[in-house]
Amino acid sequence: MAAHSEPELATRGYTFSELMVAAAAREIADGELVFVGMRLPMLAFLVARRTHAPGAIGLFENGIIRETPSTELLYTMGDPPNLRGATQCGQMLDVMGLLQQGRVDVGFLGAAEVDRFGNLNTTWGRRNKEVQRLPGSGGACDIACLARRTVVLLVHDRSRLCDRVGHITSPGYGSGNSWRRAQGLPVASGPSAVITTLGVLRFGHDGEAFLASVHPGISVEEVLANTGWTLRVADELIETLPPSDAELSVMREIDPNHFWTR
Amino acid sequence: MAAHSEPELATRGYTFSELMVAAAAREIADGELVFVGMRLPMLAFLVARRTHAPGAIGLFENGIIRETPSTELLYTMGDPPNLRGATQCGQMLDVMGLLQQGRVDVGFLGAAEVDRFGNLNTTWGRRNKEVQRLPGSGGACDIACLARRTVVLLVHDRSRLCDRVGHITSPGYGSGNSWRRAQGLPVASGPSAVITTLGVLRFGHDGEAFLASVHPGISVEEVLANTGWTLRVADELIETLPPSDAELSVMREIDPNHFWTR
Amino acid sequence: MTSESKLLTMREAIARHVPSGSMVLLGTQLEQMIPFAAGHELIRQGRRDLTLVGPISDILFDQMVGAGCVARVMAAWVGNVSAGVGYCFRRAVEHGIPRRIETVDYSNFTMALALHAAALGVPFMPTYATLGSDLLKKNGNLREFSSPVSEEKLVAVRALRPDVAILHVQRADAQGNAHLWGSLGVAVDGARAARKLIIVAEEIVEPGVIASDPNRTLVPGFLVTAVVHEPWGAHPSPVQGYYGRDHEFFAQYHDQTRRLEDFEEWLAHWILQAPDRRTYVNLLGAARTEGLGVKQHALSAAVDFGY
Amino acid sequence: MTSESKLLTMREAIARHVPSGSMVLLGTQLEQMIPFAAGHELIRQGRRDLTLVGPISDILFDQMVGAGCVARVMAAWVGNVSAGVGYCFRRAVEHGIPRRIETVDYSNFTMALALHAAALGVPFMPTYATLGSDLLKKNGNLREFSSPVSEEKLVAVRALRPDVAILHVQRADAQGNAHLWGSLGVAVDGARAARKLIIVAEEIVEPGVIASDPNRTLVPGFLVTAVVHEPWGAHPSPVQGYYGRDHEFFAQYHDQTRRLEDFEEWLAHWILQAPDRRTYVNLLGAARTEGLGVKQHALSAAVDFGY
Repeated sequence: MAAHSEPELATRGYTFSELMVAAAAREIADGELVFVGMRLPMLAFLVARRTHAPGAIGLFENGIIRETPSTELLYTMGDPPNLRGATQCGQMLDVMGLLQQGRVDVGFLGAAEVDRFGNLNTTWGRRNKEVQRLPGSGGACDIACLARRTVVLLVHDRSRLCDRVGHITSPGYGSGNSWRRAQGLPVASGPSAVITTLGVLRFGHDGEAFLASVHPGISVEEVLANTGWTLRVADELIETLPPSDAELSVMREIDPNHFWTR
Repeated sequence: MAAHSEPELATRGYTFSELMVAAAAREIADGELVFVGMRLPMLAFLVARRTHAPGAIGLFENGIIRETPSTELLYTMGDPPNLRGATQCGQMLDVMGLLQQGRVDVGFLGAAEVDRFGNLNTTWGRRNKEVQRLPGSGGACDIACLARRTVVLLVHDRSRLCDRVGHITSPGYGSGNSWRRAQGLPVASGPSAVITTLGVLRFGHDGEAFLASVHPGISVEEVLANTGWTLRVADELIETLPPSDAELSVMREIDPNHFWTR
Repeated sequence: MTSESKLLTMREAIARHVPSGSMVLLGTQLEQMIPFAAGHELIRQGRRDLTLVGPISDILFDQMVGAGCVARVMAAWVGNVSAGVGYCFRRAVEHGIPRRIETVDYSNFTMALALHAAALGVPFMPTYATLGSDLLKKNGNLREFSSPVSEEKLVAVRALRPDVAILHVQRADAQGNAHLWGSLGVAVDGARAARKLIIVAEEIVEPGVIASDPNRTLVPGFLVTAVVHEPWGAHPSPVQGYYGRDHEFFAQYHDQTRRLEDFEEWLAHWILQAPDRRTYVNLLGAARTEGLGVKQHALSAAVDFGY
Repeated sequence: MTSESKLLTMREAIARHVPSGSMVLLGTQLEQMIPFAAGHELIRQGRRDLTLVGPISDILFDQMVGAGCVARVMAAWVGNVSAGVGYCFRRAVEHGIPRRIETVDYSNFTMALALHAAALGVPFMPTYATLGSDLLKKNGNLREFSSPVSEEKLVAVRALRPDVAILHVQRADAQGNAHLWGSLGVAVDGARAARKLIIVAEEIVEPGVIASDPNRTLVPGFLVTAVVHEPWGAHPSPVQGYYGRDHEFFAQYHDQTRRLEDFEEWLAHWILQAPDRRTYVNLLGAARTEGLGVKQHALSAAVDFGY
């Protein structure tokens, strides 16, 4: 997510990564159970807890549940600081059971590709005309199927926001409308936001994405030009609220060298 | 099991309960995994370990696995001495998983009724003409379905060894022949012996019980008269080997007051 | 921080969270740590039409059936583990005294799987257990089906989601993070299967004690509805590291409940006329509780969560 | 008493119990306690046609694929957790270098359920996960079916029974009774799912240490085939209470495996020319291992198994 970094920091006082983290943090309500993930979502979770959602609880696929997050910068969810003082270190099935029971409010996912219906691909990439093998699902498919809401973070780019993904690693709204129900997926589930380097996409009742907000200094045209399908735009399009001082200070306390928020 | 007790002890030097325990102990081979149960089977397990099967391992439905049994007299498998120093105190599903994997060699069961095909009833009793509600399966049905061999212990009495049980709490060979296969039960499973106060019954290839041995001083006629169907008798009927001094000394060390072996 | 205390008295916890008609899970640790104090409070508060769920409960289900609290029992075994049958259970099933009850018979394994399915959030769990048995024929929550991946018959054990689970544990903090050790039985799945969870603890400890060993934490505190501090709350069942099993109490219960009149006397003496657990413990007397206490401690080796 | 020692050197354990063509379960504790020493020995002994099974393995699967040991990978995620993709895995899948491999893609949850089914001894486990995904369409071990107890679609995850599981743990006795703490992942089911089980331990302790806390025992020793004492055997992954994650090592691996020639150099330096783990640890150097060591201990509160 390096594209916009240094100049942005100078002119605006924050990077686009920091803006994305702040936007992601606001997707977490107080007291919610959150499948956290690493990197930007982890920072977003920490920001949410230290600002508007002090009771948010973090879950990790290795079985770890934390009511009070580790204050150290983590490279993986299995880093020793994430285990010490955890609320519970259980088995993977313990946290996946909570997920399948419908108790997990929101899960954060990254993706190589997302499409107009919020389907995600993290298995097969495309660069020029070559197919690239990517790492795969991990827990992403499980979270996309079973969390009450899913929030996706990725760089905004025509090749990554594409009309239809080449491989559905993690299902969004499929081909739209009642597709999720027809597949047998839980009623209360599905993507709720795609936070990119240019704006925030949300989903209509028909399951198709629309542009809900643009980041400060970004034009709608720029967003549309960088999206691989004809993206609908909200009637009441807003500008993404910049990160507050409180939000920025948490991010910079945890990640002073901009390791994650370049 | 009080019917034969005190006079037997005086004339023979052992009670029929002690004979049953010794016979049950010999059903355990060295190194086997044994679903133990309480009372006489527990004693049999301890006797086997201290004589011919020092490597036998005990499993209990509450999740406990012991390579070295507690030396104290237990009233229940959850008594504190059965936990301290256990090989593992897991969940019920951990031991039931071993059972369902086919790893448990032998399970011991009691019963209110057993029939000619080794089916057991521990749910509904009959006394005179009244129906009695008994405690139910506990883990008996699971063990009868899934252990490689099942050994049953009960008092020999026409009302308890009946042609067909009124309720199959724990399946034996059903109605005989390939019945277990037809039900979908594992190939290597089913009752291997019924040890009573009068003798030992085993099962033919057709799943029907036959008298394999009579206890010392008991006549075949006495056994047949106390059995609720026309019991087949083995061509090579033998006399049950009495408990050895070594076997008796283990029983009496653990149960000096004949609490279980009245 | 979700750090407000969930501590309630037993009276408050039962009054608020276990109304008549509830499906209540009890006895998840089999012969250990049976929540007798909670059962007695349910009796004192006059609950009716409960559905009792559990693999076994030693004599607790028998008492609650005898006291008229119960409409239905879903269990693998109901009786008196060291002494034999449960007379109140028999009177209810055989003669409708004090009322008719419905019984839904499980095996231990299928009860464990019913709770496991609920804990995992799926409608059923597959097993070979109970094939060929009359449990399968008579229990509507056990259903034969064909394996979707092999040519085999299997039994689908339907998920059971109790309204409330009551678990007795050794120690918990005020937020409900609890350490349970020794006999686990179906406690882990039971705690996650239920809609509400009441933890009854021998000791309330600082959160740091529980957090020092998060592998031993039964469930994260946010799944816990209420925490009750109730020493001796599991008597006459044992609590590893705290007290032993009162075998004599079970034998006496057996003798004193064979006749209905005697049971009623037993019930009045030990439950109805004892307004709380403290009174019950006083009835036991110091000699009895001392006799049951730990004679030789056996502490676990520490593990290091440091880095 | 089954008390004979199962202690073997890593070389012996791999030679005896993991032939070419085996299905091997590795990485059950996700980012912690990955059995790198065992994987390196498999590479040195020239195993071929292995099927690797695990939810993720950080960079271990990448190394084994790059070394040509692997015919098939059944996993949820293959790459470098802190640095991104795994270049050897990509070269094999995209270009057949050093050989073509088959990939069978799972999600974390469905991999956990495949091992859970095997541990429970049933042919499959049901789940809603992967409905609507291309994982379900392409992985033959995931099959849609209709719930036998409700009007719902479900996925049957077929049981996976590896030939051998290799688990790294903190401490074990010579009979294989082991204590594992911190990150559990799918270790408990994985250990029970496999036909053979090799335990690799940071420390070998007296049986009494393990028996002092039987709730923490991973599996009873009789399920364990061999025990290997291999300090630092999980480096560069962390072992709670013993050493931290060597993030820099992962970053260096990423940089030094982008080009095939560089990977071959890396492989020679760290694995092929280091005949055993002791040599590998010497290559790391004392400064590095000291830096990764525990700076602040955090011991668990004891529990009492006394009575």
